[in-house]
Amino acid sequence: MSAALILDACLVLLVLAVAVWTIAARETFPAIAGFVSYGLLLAIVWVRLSSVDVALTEAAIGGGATGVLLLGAAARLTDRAGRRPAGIGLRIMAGALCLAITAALAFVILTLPDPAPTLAPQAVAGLPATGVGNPITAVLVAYRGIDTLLEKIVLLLAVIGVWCLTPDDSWGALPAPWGTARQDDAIVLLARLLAPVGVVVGVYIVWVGADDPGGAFQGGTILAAMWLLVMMAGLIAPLPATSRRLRRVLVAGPALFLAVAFAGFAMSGDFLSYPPAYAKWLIKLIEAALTLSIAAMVGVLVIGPAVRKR
Amino acid sequence: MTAEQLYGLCGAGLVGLGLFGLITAELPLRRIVAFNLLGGGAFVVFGVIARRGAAAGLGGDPVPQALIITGVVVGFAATALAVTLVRRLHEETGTTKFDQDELPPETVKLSDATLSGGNP
Amino acid sequence: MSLLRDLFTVLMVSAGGFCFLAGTAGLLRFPDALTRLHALTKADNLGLGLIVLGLIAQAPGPLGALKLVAVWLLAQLAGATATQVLARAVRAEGRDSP
Amino acid sequence: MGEFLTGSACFVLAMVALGLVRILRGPADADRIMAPQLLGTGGIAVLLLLAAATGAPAVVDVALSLALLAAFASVAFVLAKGSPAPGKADEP
Repeated sequence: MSAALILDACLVLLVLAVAVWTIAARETFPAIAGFVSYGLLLAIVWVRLSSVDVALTEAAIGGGATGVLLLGAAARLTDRAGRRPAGIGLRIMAGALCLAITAALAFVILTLPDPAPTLAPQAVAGLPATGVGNPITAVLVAYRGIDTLLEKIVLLLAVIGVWCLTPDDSWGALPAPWGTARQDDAIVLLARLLAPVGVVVGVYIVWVGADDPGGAFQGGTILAAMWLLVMMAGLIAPLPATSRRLRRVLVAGPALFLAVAFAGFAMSGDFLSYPPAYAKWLIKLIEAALTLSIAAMVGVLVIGPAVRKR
Repeated sequence: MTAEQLYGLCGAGLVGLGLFGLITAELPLRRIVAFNLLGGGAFVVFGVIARRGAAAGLGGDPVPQALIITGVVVGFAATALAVTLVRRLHEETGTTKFDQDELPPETVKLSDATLSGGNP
Repeated sequence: MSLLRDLFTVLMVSAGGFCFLAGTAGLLRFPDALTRLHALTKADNLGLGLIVLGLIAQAPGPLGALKLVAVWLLAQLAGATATQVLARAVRAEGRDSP
Repeated sequence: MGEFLTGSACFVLAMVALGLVRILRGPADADRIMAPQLLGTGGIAVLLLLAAATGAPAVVDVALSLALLAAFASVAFVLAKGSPAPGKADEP
């Protein structure tokens, strides 16, 4: 038995144990501490599955955005689980159903066809036409560009949905996701030291995304985390939903993507097709604009709407 | 057993656990957490399929890997929207439980709440 | 030369692993949150530093080595801040519920 | 060398697992929020060891992201706890 397989077994057991804890914990807060740990462990799982791009996404989302979102919500929602949890009958039925689904999935996993079907050769064969070296970036922005375009629109819709939940009398007010607590000097120091480094790392992750693991979403999420950190330290105020500057940044990326997609009709005769001569630069331009928009969208989604003044 | 099968079984277990939590959890926030756990398991199963497709010098099939990234992004957007909904519900009614019988009498009932948030 | 480099890596990574062992022993044995916080952020960061030192010898180039050091410095900053704010939270929690 | 580094990663992961079990059991919430911190440091060590063991330099970038975000959970926890919950006034 090799060291690698022992490592994999340890990791799988640990992930499953943390998942059981997250589901079984009685109080909400321990469950969320478990869930944040689960996200960080999944980043290692992705590295073991040779999906470094996904590992970067999971680390940025699981370690930063989701944790801040859920911890903030857990502190504010004051209700606790009631005296009587779900009935024993329901639990047994749910348990049986879930066991059946797990067993079916396990059966599928163990009987997957061999050799496995793959699109990797086709993805690599098309790389020269796109000018980028990372096949995942090529899939995201070129081969399946329509998915990525719609995904950004889903993010925008979520932002609109979150803003729609502002109470009428608070429309235009500043969101105050962390109350108006006094500045904590340790957090201020962290923000002052970390934010500039984090911005550089975020831009770096986007830049290398053209040829190595990385990309707009991973880098944008890190930028969003830095924006959140500076706001958490109280160094800058959150922007209100009515801010025109914020709205411009939010739509800049999707709008540019859409414009290039339509320009494809004129330049090379089809929606979302890049003329080969400029493909690399168009993709980089779209990625740069998307990064800024993603940073703004993730930030707004975590901050949430303005709440009613009491 | 190969490492891929190990992770695949792990993903299958996570899907089952997440679904169990989604059905049995009492508080909406816990259901959101369970739903994300389920999503993570589904992504791992899909990631195993990507890993098995390793060819042409790549560590895995890039198409499912890119789809997983899209899935993570959409999952995050849905989570943020759900958390905001639950927070707003709590702001209006002081609770996030849907079971009206369990509410203490002085709590505003959902039906009476001014969910529109309009001025009186 | 390569053998000497590998020996250095083995020594440093083993020492780092020992620090993680010490940190976990502290987590398991120490009686309260403040001392556990101490074990967590001191021993583990030292362990990470030793592992980074050992891996620098295996790094592909000076830039790769620099990135490893950057990771360690960032982890130090995160560890120092988290300890500070968590320790305050522990003290506040203790005051609320004696 | 690769086998030794993978074995070391396995050892560090086992230590993290033991610590995680202790931390998640509490008793205080401040104990539990040390879990992301522990996984931050330990996870970075595991990732760096794996990057060297498998010769995949891009994995170092994942460790870099984890290091950037390692303090986030603790900071968010302290801020969330520090501000009074607006819903509390409604409760009897």
